[in-house]
Amino acid sequence: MSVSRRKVLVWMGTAGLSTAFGRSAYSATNHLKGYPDSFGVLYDNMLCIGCRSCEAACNIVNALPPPARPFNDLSVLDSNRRTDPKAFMVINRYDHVENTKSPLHQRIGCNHCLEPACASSCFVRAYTKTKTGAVSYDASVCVGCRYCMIACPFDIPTFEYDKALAPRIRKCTMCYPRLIEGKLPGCVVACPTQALTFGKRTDLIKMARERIRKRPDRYVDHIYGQHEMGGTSWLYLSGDPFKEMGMREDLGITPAPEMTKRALGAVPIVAGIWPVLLTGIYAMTKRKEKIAKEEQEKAIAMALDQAKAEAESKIAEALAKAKKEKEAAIEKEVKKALEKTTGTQAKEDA
Amino acid sequence: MEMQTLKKIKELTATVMVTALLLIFMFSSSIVDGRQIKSTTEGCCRPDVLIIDSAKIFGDLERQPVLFFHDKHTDALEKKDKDCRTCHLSEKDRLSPKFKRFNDAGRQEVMDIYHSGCMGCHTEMYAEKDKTGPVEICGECHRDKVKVQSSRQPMGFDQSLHFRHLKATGDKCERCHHEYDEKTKKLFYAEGKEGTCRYCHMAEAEKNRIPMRVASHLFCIDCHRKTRASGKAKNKIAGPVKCAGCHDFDKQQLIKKVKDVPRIKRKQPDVVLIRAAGKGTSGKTSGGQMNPVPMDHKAHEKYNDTCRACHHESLDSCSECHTLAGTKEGKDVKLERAMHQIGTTKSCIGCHELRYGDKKCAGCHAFIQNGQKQSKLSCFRCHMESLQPDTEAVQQPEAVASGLLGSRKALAGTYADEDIPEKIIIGELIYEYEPVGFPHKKIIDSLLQNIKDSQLTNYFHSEKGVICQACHHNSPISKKPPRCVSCHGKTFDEANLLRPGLQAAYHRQCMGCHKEMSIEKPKSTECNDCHKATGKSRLYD
Amino acid sequence: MPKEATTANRSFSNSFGYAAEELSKTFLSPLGIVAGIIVILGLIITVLRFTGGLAAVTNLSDYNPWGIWIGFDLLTGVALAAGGFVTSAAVYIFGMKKYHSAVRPAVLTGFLGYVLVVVALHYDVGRPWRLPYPFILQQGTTSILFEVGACVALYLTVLFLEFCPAALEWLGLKKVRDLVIKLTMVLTIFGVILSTLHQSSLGALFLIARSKLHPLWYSSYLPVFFFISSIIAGLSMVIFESTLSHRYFLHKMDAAHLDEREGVTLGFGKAASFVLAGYFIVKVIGISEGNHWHLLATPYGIWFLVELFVFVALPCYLYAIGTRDKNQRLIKFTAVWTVLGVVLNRLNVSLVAFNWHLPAADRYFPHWMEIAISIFLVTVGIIAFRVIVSVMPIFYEHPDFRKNH
Amino acid sequence: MGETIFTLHEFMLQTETITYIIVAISFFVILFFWIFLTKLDGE
Repeated sequence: MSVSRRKVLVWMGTAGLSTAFGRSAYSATNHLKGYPDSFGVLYDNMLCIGCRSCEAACNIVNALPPPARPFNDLSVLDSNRRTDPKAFMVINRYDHVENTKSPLHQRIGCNHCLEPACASSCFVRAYTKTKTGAVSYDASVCVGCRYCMIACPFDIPTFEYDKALAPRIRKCTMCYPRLIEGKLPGCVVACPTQALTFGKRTDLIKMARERIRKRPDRYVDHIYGQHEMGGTSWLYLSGDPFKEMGMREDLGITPAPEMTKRALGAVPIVAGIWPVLLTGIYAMTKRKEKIAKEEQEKAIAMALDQAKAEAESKIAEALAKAKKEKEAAIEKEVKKALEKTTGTQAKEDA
Repeated sequence: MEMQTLKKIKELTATVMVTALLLIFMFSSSIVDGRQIKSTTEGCCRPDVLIIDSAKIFGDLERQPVLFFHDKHTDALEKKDKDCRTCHLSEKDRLSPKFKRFNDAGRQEVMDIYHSGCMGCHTEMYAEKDKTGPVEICGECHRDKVKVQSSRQPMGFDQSLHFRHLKATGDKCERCHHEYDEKTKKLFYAEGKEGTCRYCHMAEAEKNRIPMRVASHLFCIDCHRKTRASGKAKNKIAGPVKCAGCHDFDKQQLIKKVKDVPRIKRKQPDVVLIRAAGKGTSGKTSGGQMNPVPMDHKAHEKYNDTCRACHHESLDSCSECHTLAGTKEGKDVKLERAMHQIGTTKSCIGCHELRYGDKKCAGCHAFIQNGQKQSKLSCFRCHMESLQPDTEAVQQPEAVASGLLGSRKALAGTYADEDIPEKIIIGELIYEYEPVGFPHKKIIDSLLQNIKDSQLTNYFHSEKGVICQACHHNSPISKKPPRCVSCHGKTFDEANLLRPGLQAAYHRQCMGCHKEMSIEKPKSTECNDCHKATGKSRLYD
Repeated sequence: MPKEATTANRSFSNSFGYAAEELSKTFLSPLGIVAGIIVILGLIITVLRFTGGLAAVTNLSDYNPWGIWIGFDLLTGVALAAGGFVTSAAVYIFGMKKYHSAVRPAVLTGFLGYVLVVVALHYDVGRPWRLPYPFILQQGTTSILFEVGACVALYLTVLFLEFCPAALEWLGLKKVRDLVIKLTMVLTIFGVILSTLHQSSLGALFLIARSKLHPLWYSSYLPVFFFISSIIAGLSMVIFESTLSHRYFLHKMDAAHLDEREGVTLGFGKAASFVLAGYFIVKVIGISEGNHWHLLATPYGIWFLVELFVFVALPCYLYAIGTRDKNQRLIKFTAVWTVLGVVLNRLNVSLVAFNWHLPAADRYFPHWMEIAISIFLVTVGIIAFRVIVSVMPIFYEHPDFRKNH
Repeated sequence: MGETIFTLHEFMLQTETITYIIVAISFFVILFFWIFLTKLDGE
């Protein structure tokens, strides 16, 4: 079985530190720039006509179930949609746009982050940022914990909630299997206006910049995905502010792994120093107890000694006292007797 | 035993309550929705909204400023046979624009004037059982929430209105136009120096100058009022005196427009030869300069409603301030910039390029990069080669200009009909769809039709083949331009990312042009409108 | 009831017989019948869950991948099970021997809590049989969830070992029991380390979702908040649990347990009050760090202030008053209130303030069957506790092993 | 070996894996060291 073989390999891999220590980072600085020459796709909504050809292509190349309404039914666009297990990407229409005369469209789908939140959050490494730029997903190891869905800032991964036995996460693969075969992603091939342009990410950024430069009146001066969440392989140009197109502009430019890096960094420190600290405290309480016990014992011994000495002196004293008392008593009795006799004498005299 | 059961029931109730409490916590998530609901009720709009915040000049306001509806008050007073002087004091026959005072003496004084003035009148009206404004509660005037929005539209003179006033006053420019004498501190009329009001009266008061707002209200309304009062209004039309008359959008549309307004007579030239001159230059045209540009001043007067469209600071000639090197008066905007700057209506090219937004033009021009990155030959469309020697241009510029303008061939056109293919069959990509019959000639004809009525479009499209350039782009003008397929190929060409593939090139060109020109049919998402489906399903290889 | 008489000379077999009799009495009471109904319902829903998928029994969606099975069962479950590590740390590491009798019930509660957390996870994840994958197949070490998983798995083992002596005493396996007892210190220290790590990491789970969690709840201090509040939850749960146990298992308790009980309540109440004060301060620092003061005036801000003042500041004060006046009732009430506060905090982070930017229609509200499963699991836990305390030496020291700690 | 790291995620996968291993090893090391220390103490 491949799993068991793999298991062994992984154990060897993780335990065999030679590989782990042997690798060097791409950049000498603290800033890793991602795979050089990785691919991406630029979506330009000023060129998109909203024909849903890309959705149809996506459906076919990924062998997804046929949709409830056919892809040439554009009334589907009347309401805004999101990705679901049966649609890895959707096109939405926005009618109330400021800068352009006609409605604008927006593609919603996996942006294939340079530093994917899903990959960073996955505890079985089901996700991989491949050097093609595509973020691939391996259903054969997925546990179905859905933490990737929590982590994804774009709300892209979807889950087959209706499957009891082998539910999978579903999301755009940027047609990774096709890319390896040397084919373009299905949606890119299908687009009649090339509103989707496939290319090296660096080239696409230059191209997008050029489009903005040529027509500053048409485009918003923002390439969505250039910096969002540390950058994404998919890039977007728009004629209207992205936040009007259902794209969040408040995500920031910090890559997802960076957000957990500090918390993860605290783990070895806690694990490293806690035993020392706690054992130290334990040892100190123990020592305190010991000292307290010793002192107590000492105190008891001392108390006993003292008590003994005291008792002895007391006895002596008591004896002396008793003797004295005895003498005094005798004297008293004598006196009494004498008085008595003198008293009776006086009475008789009277 | 019974007691114990009772106790247990109690405990059970407690457990249920705790669970319920938890549920309420969770349910609150749907109640506590952080998104703010935008208010859809915007309140009614009025053109006569004034904000009374006169005390602002004395420091922060103690209460909210008061929204005052001017026309409402004018109407109310009218019903009582009262006029403007009820509220506005008059001095030398002119009314003060301020409420019951000439000057803002001090915070307390201003406040008292408003409180006693407004409330006094309201109370009086109230006593007479008339409908009136607030009389007692501060918050009724000083409202926290503004329910009414101002719909006030700006007002200005266009050529038609100017002409009507000119006619009404019997060509007496001095009735309105004036200059200010600093020594005598009086206004006087200077013939031949008339300019628009806004050259001197700015948005805010300046030294010796009242702001435009005050000037116009003081002056226009004063005249309108007197015209009405003098009884002449019966046979003549007097201008509006209420806010809505000038500032309401609908009322503005009702202002009579004179067609074919005669030219304003201010001794302006018919034609101009634009060249470097003015202060700082000797006046001579030296070598190394561009050819001067002839300009049909008279024609341009008709294209614009006001002289200010080009003459933004004064009616002097452009090169007076905008010299080759730039001057302080011209804010260091050089002549070259003043004529070529894009994104402004004040420069030649800036204004001309605005025309690209026109539906008739946008189909082609949306694809052509704007600005000066056009072919260098196009420079000479304006900077015409002069037939006369340079000295002539200095001595008789107008003659040179009219000579040049006269030499222009001003009719748009293109190649002979037989050189233009009637129909083109686009069949390079057939698989899923049948070939497209592209009505090539029909399209060119309608483009030519679109540009034939304007001198500007005629002149700039007069060279043969220019009209072809939007589609047959990136190649020299020629009777036989390259075909689309000679440049556009497969979908993904890594070396030429900016160049779309053939399929995208067709779709972008056709759909883009249709979209810009607002051509509804064929619809870009109705594939069958242009090409019929073959029935084969799409391949994605 | 004379404890010595009932607990002494109790062998494995006759104690079991005695317990069986006693248990059957409990389960036939009205409360027992309710528990029975819950268990049957839970089993039915369990079948539905594992045949129809998550969609059949939950309201989870692509926007809301985690519901109350994570927000309540996992986050709250782990926090409330913190009593085990708090108590054992206090007794064994800090040497507060006077609380020794509280250790076993707390460890048992903790152990059962963690078992239930793991059971709940089997309901929640898509393919529960793959839960060991992250450890044996591919280690996603960059994931906070990996750390949580690893720590929970290890800590469950630790708790099991810590709980072992009670079971071994019951079974009479003296030698093994003595061996495990020797490990107490190591286990306690290991337990504290693991608890520190995963209690805080449950908060750190949300660090990656900065754009989804309301700024008032999101903070880079989230792990710290979770850790501190877990201590509070642990202390309060020990008090709460001892209150309940005292009511129901009084006859099980030996003299030592009863003697120490009031002291435990007072001492733990005082500690909880102090930790709550610290927690309040760090929460305020959290707002300051993000400069989110202005958000306090929004509806979410008010909800945040309710959590902060009603469920943190108020119990802090009440605990303080309670310990000063030696008011057992007040402390016990406050313990329940504090536990509710921690539950509220966990639900706020995972459900209420999570996805706050989404329109109400896209928000999550649990399906009744999700709630039923959560109640079912809690019930199972209580039943297990009931059974274990009636057969094993939890509230008393086994006569054969006295003075052996 | 010889492979280079390009992404932060991959970088962290490496470092975190190593860290976890070090932590596990160090726990045993410190445990035995403590036993060694206290045993000495006892004698």
